[in-house]
Amino acid sequence: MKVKVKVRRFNPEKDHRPYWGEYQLEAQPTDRVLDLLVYIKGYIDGTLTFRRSCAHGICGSDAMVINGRNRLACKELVKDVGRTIVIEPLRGLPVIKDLAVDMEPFFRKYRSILPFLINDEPPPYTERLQSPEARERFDDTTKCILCAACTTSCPSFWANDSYLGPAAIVQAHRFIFDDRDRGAQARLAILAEADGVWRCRTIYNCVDACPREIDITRAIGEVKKLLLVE
Amino acid sequence: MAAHIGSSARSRSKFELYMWFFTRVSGVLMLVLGAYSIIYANLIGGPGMMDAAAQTRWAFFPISFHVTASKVEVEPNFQNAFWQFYGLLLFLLAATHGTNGIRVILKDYVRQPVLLAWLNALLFIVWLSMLGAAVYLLFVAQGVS
Amino acid sequence: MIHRFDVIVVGAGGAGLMAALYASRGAKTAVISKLYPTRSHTGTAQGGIGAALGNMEEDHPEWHIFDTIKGSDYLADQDAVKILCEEAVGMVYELEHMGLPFDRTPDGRIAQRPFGGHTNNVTKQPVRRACHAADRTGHMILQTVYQQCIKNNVTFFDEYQVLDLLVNDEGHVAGVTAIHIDSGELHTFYGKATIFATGGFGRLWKITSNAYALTGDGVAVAFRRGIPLEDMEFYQFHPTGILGLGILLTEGVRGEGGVLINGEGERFMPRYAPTVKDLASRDVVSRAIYLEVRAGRGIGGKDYVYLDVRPETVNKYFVEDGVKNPDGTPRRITAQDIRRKLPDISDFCKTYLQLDPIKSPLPIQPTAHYAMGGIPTNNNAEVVIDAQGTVMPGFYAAGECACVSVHGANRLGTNSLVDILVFGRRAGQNAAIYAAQADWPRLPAAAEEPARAALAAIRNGTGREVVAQIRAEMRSLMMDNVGVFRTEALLSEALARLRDLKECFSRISIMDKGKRWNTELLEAWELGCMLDLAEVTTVAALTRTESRGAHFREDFPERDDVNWLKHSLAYLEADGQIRMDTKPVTLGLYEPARRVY
Amino acid sequence: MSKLARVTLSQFLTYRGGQPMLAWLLHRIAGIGIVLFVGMHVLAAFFLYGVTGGTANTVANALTEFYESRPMQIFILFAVLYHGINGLRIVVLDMWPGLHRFHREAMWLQWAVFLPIFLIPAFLIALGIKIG
Ligand SMILES: Cc1cc2nc3c(=O)[nH]c(=O)nc-3n(C[C@H](O)[C@H](O)[C@H](O)COP(=O)(O)OP(=O)(O)OC[C@H]3O[C@@H](n4cnc5c(N)ncnc54)[C@H](O)[C@@H]3O)c2cc1C
Ligand code: HEM
Ligand code: SF4
Ligand code: F3S
Ligand code: FES
Repeated sequence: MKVKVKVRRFNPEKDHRPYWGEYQLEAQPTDRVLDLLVYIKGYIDGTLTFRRSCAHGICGSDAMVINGRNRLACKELVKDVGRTIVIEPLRGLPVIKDLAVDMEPFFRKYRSILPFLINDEPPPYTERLQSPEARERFDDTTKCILCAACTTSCPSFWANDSYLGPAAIVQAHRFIFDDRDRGAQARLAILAEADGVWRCRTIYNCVDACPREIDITRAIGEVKKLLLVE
Repeated sequence: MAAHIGSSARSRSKFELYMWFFTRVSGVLMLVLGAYSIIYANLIGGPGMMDAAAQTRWAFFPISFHVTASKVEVEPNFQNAFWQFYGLLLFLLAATHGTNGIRVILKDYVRQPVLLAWLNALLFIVWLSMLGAAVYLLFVAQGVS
Repeated sequence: MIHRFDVIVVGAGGAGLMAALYASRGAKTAVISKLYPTRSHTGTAQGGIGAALGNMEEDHPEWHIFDTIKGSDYLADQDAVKILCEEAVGMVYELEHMGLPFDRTPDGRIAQRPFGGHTNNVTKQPVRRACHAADRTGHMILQTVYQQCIKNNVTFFDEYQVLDLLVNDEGHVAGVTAIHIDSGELHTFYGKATIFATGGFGRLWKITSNAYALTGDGVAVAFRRGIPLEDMEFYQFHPTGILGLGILLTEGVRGEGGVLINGEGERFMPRYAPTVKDLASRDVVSRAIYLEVRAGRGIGGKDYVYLDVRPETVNKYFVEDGVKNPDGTPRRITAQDIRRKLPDISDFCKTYLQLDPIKSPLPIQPTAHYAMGGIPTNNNAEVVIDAQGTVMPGFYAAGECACVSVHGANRLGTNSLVDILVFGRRAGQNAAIYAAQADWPRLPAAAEEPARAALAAIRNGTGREVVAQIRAEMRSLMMDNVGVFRTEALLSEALARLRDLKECFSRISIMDKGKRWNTELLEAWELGCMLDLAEVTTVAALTRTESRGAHFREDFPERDDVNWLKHSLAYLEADGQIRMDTKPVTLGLYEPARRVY
Repeated sequence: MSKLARVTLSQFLTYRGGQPMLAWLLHRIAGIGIVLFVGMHVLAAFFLYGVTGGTANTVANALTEFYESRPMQIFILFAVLYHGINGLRIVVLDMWPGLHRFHREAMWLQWAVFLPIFLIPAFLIALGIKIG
């Protein structure tokens, strides 16, 4: 089938303002949107710039706005997005070139929530024990691939990028609810700041955007609740 | 590692937590208080004597002015100390909840810290004067106390 | 711009991050990666990491050693395998202490599942050895080790692509040249010790489980700088890739009881591996699939078969085979078990095949997966440059880009994750020790020039050849001619055509002439790397006139221990020709025997 | 770095967020609306009773005329009801995070509650019918 791909293009080296690039191509219904971009780059316009790696939704490179929603280009199939496909860079992060945005602000937030197990007690010679139920408690939030689809779909983040954003909170949740971790207090202190969880207004765009189907709002809600009961 | 954690265990301000919680509690309280006043208005003979608009007005701000236009007996049913304090509580909740809401919205969209500080100060003054006006209306203008 | 670090780690997959974590404890360390660390391919590893913890049934590192050597078709260096399997146990505990969320047994220990080629050496039955976190073990490993690097304040240079290895006249490695992808500027990273951990090169083949980024840069760069490549003819095809896309469906699916079914509805693996059946090692299973297809028993006569993990099918064969749980009760699975233990697999199937693995069998075909060969190293992860084991000072390699060799002619599932961590750790430790006592190597004059010239040649090319076209042709060619089955005729044809493609490559041009984020330029450069590696692979495959592990020559179908129980080494000569040499295999534990599953 | 980080209004409006995004937007608009209404009302009352002692006052008249106009009455009704009901949904989900799993159902339930209690009186006001 024939499809039309419209891509929001911008190269700061030569463009003053973004413009739409339009490409017509032949596609299979089961092609990934990423396949179309790769084809355009390979055979139509080599200057088209975007990130990609794993091509099956695991590495988190290729989050972008596809037909008005944050999606991974490698997890969207042509048959599900229609014959006209409009692609834009993520909103709320500075555009570097075409679909590549500056991820540094995003990763800075990730690093700020102490994203590592904190436990100074000497571990046993073998593994620490953890019950399957305790392991299950934070399973959902271990799935995050740091693709930024959630944070950049959040109107609260758009309005003010000092908000930590759902991704960082998801990562914090993963440790706070791990019964082997002892750093919950330090993390909760960060999340309780003005730019922490309270900026979440339960808008759920993040949940819709998350390619790993993480129940993000629930995770944020659990953190809020925990702060409240403390 | 210890340095890492030490540096981040900054002084913990609970203001946002309290405001967040207050917003939820006050919201629910306002609904409860509103529901009670509307039920009361009906028990006291509202359906016959107050029109829907007056009932709504009464529900969300039980001040006798809000029923004077209807056929209902204002005194002693509606104009007494109980309802005055009831009204004050409701107004306090609404004004604080609303002002805090505006503060949150400003914090979202105003990015210059100085401007934001000025706006917040202004907002605080508005909040105080609203409360002042409400107290005046409830306890002085309404005439009973 | 010049950056000075004691230790420079290239690559931020499991191997690079582990190396960096250990190196940074004793030396000023930088990690350079062309992807953000969490985007590395280690994150896609699904099934598990092998270690004989014995949490669910009896198991011993000795059994793991034997299985690995047998799996390697006796080509692995046995001293290295011993290190691998013995350190695996402590490594898994270390990961757990770092916070890795392994799945748990009811009594709170790390859960394990069976995997291809891993057996109880007494009963010869599959053993539960693969420690797992659902089917995202690699994701958890990558995240956990990265988190530890953050905790230890390791310095990262994200989205810098290494283009050249700096070797001075004394033959010492003095760092690398890398392009900052964002600015397009070249940077020199000057260091006492350099560790390559750049991963594999599955992108040489058309159907592959490997990411776009896996173009073998590190291996090619080292090769161009005169380092020989070891055992390049051994490239593993994983039996179960999603039809047409190559996306991997982990061996863990068969570990949970999934079976392979041909076009006649027959479970065919018992004919090829009577004892462990569907859990035979990968080379055996991949060949079996192709043989079925060749015999006209593909699904609908086409070139694929089914992987069936529907509970009714699995339980039917569990009954037939009398499979038991560790406590002796008969083993059964339910739809929930599959959803719980293989959530991502279910998701892939739904997204890309529109199939639910619980309700339908899954169309699969072998997919290019793992490079057993690569940059030769010794057990200390030091790069060695000849058959005598001469060490190249200041140069280390670990992970998939390296060849220790622990995998020999065929890697067992779950052993790569062990390999990248165990030898990544060794690389980091040894590089830091080396950097502490070594002098600064002399930095070659005009260090950036070769890289600059290579990029300029591409940027200024005015020919009519298209990078994507050449790449597509190379990948099809490698798939058809240098795949699971090889013959002299196929390989010679491949070599001739590869040389044509290389010639075409010298006449390419690109559209993007800018500096910032010029990925068209870098993709072209990567194609150059891949063409080099394709050629080495083909030459090495032509040279080895026997069949062993993943390398199957139809014209030499038998293993030939008399002539070929040795590693191959490929050198790039000054005239651009490839010279093949050999190197002995370290034995000592197990004598080569016939390999039956 | 380029300055294209800030999200423009058109980018905001062209993002196809789900119903909850609309709900949030309406909640916010309604919240501001109520604050403005309450503010105006207090101001008007203050001028009426505090300044002119209960007799005609121009400021009060102008304000009252504005917020007692029919469109404004409908808007205020909408604002109070929508904000209140939506607020209740948020509070419930906040207090029992486990319920977030049913957030889609919660949205539908909310419409089912809100629409009748808003539309019927709104209709009456629009037609100018007085009840009671
Ligand atoms: C789908 C899949 C499933 C797998 N499942 C398993 C499993 O269950 N168990 C198992 O044991 N093994 C498994 N493997 C194999 C295993 O995951 C890999 O072999 C292993 O992760 C490789 O790790 P690495 O650290 O060597 O390289 P990678 O993780 O690939 O990392 C390579 C790094 O090098 C960087 N890099 C590359 N080139 C350059 C350059 N030019 N300049 C700068 N940086 C560069 C990249 O950015 C990246 O950070 C699987 C592999 C695949 C593909
Ligand atoms: C009737 C009962 C009410 C309930 C249940 C209620 C509930 C809420 C809740 C839960 C929030 C927080 C929303 C969020 O965090 O996303 C909120 C915000 C707000 N409320 Fe109310 N509220 C009520 C009445 C009022 C009244 C009477 C006013 C005005 C005086 C008001 C003005 C606001 C404002 C301005 C906000 C901020 C909006 C935002 O941040 O988007 N509310 N309300
Ligand atoms: S929570 Fe989901 S959307 Fe957000 S970064 Fe993680 S995987 Fe991406
Ligand atoms: S979209 Fe934003 S406001 Fe909260 S629920 Fe998600 S983080
Ligand atoms: S390319 Fe890895 S997530 Fe899409």
